[in-house]
Amino acid sequence: MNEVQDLSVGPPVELAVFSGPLDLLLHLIRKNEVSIYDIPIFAICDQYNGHLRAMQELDLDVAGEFLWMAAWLLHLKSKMLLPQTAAEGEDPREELVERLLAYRRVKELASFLHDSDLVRRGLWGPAVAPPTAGGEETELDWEEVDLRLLAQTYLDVMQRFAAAHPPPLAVLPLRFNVQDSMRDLYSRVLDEGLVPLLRHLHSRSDPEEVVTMIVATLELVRLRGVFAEQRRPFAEIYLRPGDHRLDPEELLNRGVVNG
Amino acid sequence: MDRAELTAALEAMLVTAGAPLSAAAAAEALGEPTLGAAEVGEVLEAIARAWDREDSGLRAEKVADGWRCVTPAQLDSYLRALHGVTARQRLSQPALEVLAIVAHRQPVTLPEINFIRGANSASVLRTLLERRLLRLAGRKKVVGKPFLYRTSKEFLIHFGLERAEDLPDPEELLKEESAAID
Amino acid sequence: MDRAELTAALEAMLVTAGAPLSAAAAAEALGEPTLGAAEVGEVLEAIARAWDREDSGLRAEKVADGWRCVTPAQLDSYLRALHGVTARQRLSQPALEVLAIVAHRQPVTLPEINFIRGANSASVLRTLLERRLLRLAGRKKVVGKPFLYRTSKEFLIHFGLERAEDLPDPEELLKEESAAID
Repeated sequence: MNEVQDLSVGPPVELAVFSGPLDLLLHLIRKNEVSIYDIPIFAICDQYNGHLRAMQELDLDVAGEFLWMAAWLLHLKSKMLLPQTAAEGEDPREELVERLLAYRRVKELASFLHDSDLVRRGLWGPAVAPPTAGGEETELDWEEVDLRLLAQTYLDVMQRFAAAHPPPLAVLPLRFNVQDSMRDLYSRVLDEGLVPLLRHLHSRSDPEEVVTMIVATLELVRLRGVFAEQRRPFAEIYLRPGDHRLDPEELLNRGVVNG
Repeated sequence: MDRAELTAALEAMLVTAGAPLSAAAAAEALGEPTLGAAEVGEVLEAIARAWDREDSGLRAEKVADGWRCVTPAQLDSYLRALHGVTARQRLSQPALEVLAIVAHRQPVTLPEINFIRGANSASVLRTLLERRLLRLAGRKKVVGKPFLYRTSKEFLIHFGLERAEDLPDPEELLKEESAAID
Repeated sequence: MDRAELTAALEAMLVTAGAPLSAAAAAEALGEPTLGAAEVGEVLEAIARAWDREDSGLRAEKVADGWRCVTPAQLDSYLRALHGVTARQRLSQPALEVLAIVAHRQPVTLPEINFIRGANSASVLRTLLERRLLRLAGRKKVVGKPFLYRTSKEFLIHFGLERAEDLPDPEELLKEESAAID
């Protein structure tokens, strides 16, 4: 076991075993052989912070609760510095002492449970099958069914339900097709010479139709059947006839012509 | 290891084995170089003779691959009766599932429960009604007017709740505990 | 039914029960109007005394309002060798502390546990719930309706207690400890 005074030399290896800041404080009080009712806050606060530093150096994950206790100890330290007036009378350490005493009782009971656990985990129950056993479903002790098991069971059932009923794939028939849209657009461009694309798109309320028209435009541009022009950003996009005359077959097959 | 401890260890092995215990396996587990399968086999036979009394609830019977611990056949009726008694205080997995569905979706009808579970739950539902964990709560205004089911007062008392609305959302209950780890 | 058959039947019930056997359930299963829970309890106690011999591999202990059949602790190493069990997961120090707090102050909420330990106990609590040593016991009637926790039947069985109140008083433990030092 390390002495608390040895902290400057190196961090004690037992650091990781403290289950919380109260546990660490109790350890320091025992090591210093001081009374829990009369804790030398100055010395204990310094040693506590020394432990924290050592824990950080060891890269142990110093939880927030350890830092919170450090802040409390600092607060107590500052309070102890103030001259005590007779009217106040209260010892600023009182709450800390009470919490340490309560925690010490917990540790005591935990240590009893530890010893009991050590012995009792060596007990084995018999595995003699009763005559009625075999092929029966597991049953639960109703007394032991709690909200958590109920919630877990519900989630399991719903998960099983979802697995047995996968959502249907939404394969809707296409209401617009690119070929038709290409043919319409192309003939319009040939007829009108200049077609304002954005105005056309805005006049359509069906998003599916808009998407179809955009794809059709891109196809026509790719095939050089039309050219698209935009003078400046966000301005209207004008379509005009391109340098390649598309025949109906090319339009139908999106440029792929046999032979 | 003296004879008393050896007997105790072999008895413990017999009752916890769950399958026939061979003298060789027992000897190996004892780990005493001086105790071979033959010696262990003799002690097992002695145990079988000692158990074969009128006031004993255990028998050791020799089967092909070792010794098996069983209860005497003439006690079967008591053991079956015991199973029936304890079954009353227990809840089957299907019953727990129906209870969970009603608790978290109430009010709910039998067809809805059947649909979710993918199994007929009529008899389970009846048992839960008899045990007063569920109650009838009117009829649903759809074709056939099926009965609606809700959890009972006794259900709430068991789970320490005042109202059915206090039932935690199952996802949140299991999430909350892990989320609180900060 | 004579005494010998009664003893045999109760022994058989003990080794096949799978959970603590209450004298009332055993009496009901025997189905003899003249045999009440008190008489059956006496015979169960006699069986416990009879099994408590050096050369016996069985013990009967009173836990969680019933009798449970187990093997003596000192035979653990042989049984582990036979069943091929190497190491068992131990309960961590934080887990033991949370168990101690719940056992002593139940029903209790997570914020209360955190306050007493001075450390966040959410993940420990979750592990103990999963191991069925603790159970959710409703919600506290305060703002936020936090969940309440209690020790489970499994806790009583594991620690060999009839009731959670049978745990020693921590103050007494402290006194004993300081007395031992003097």
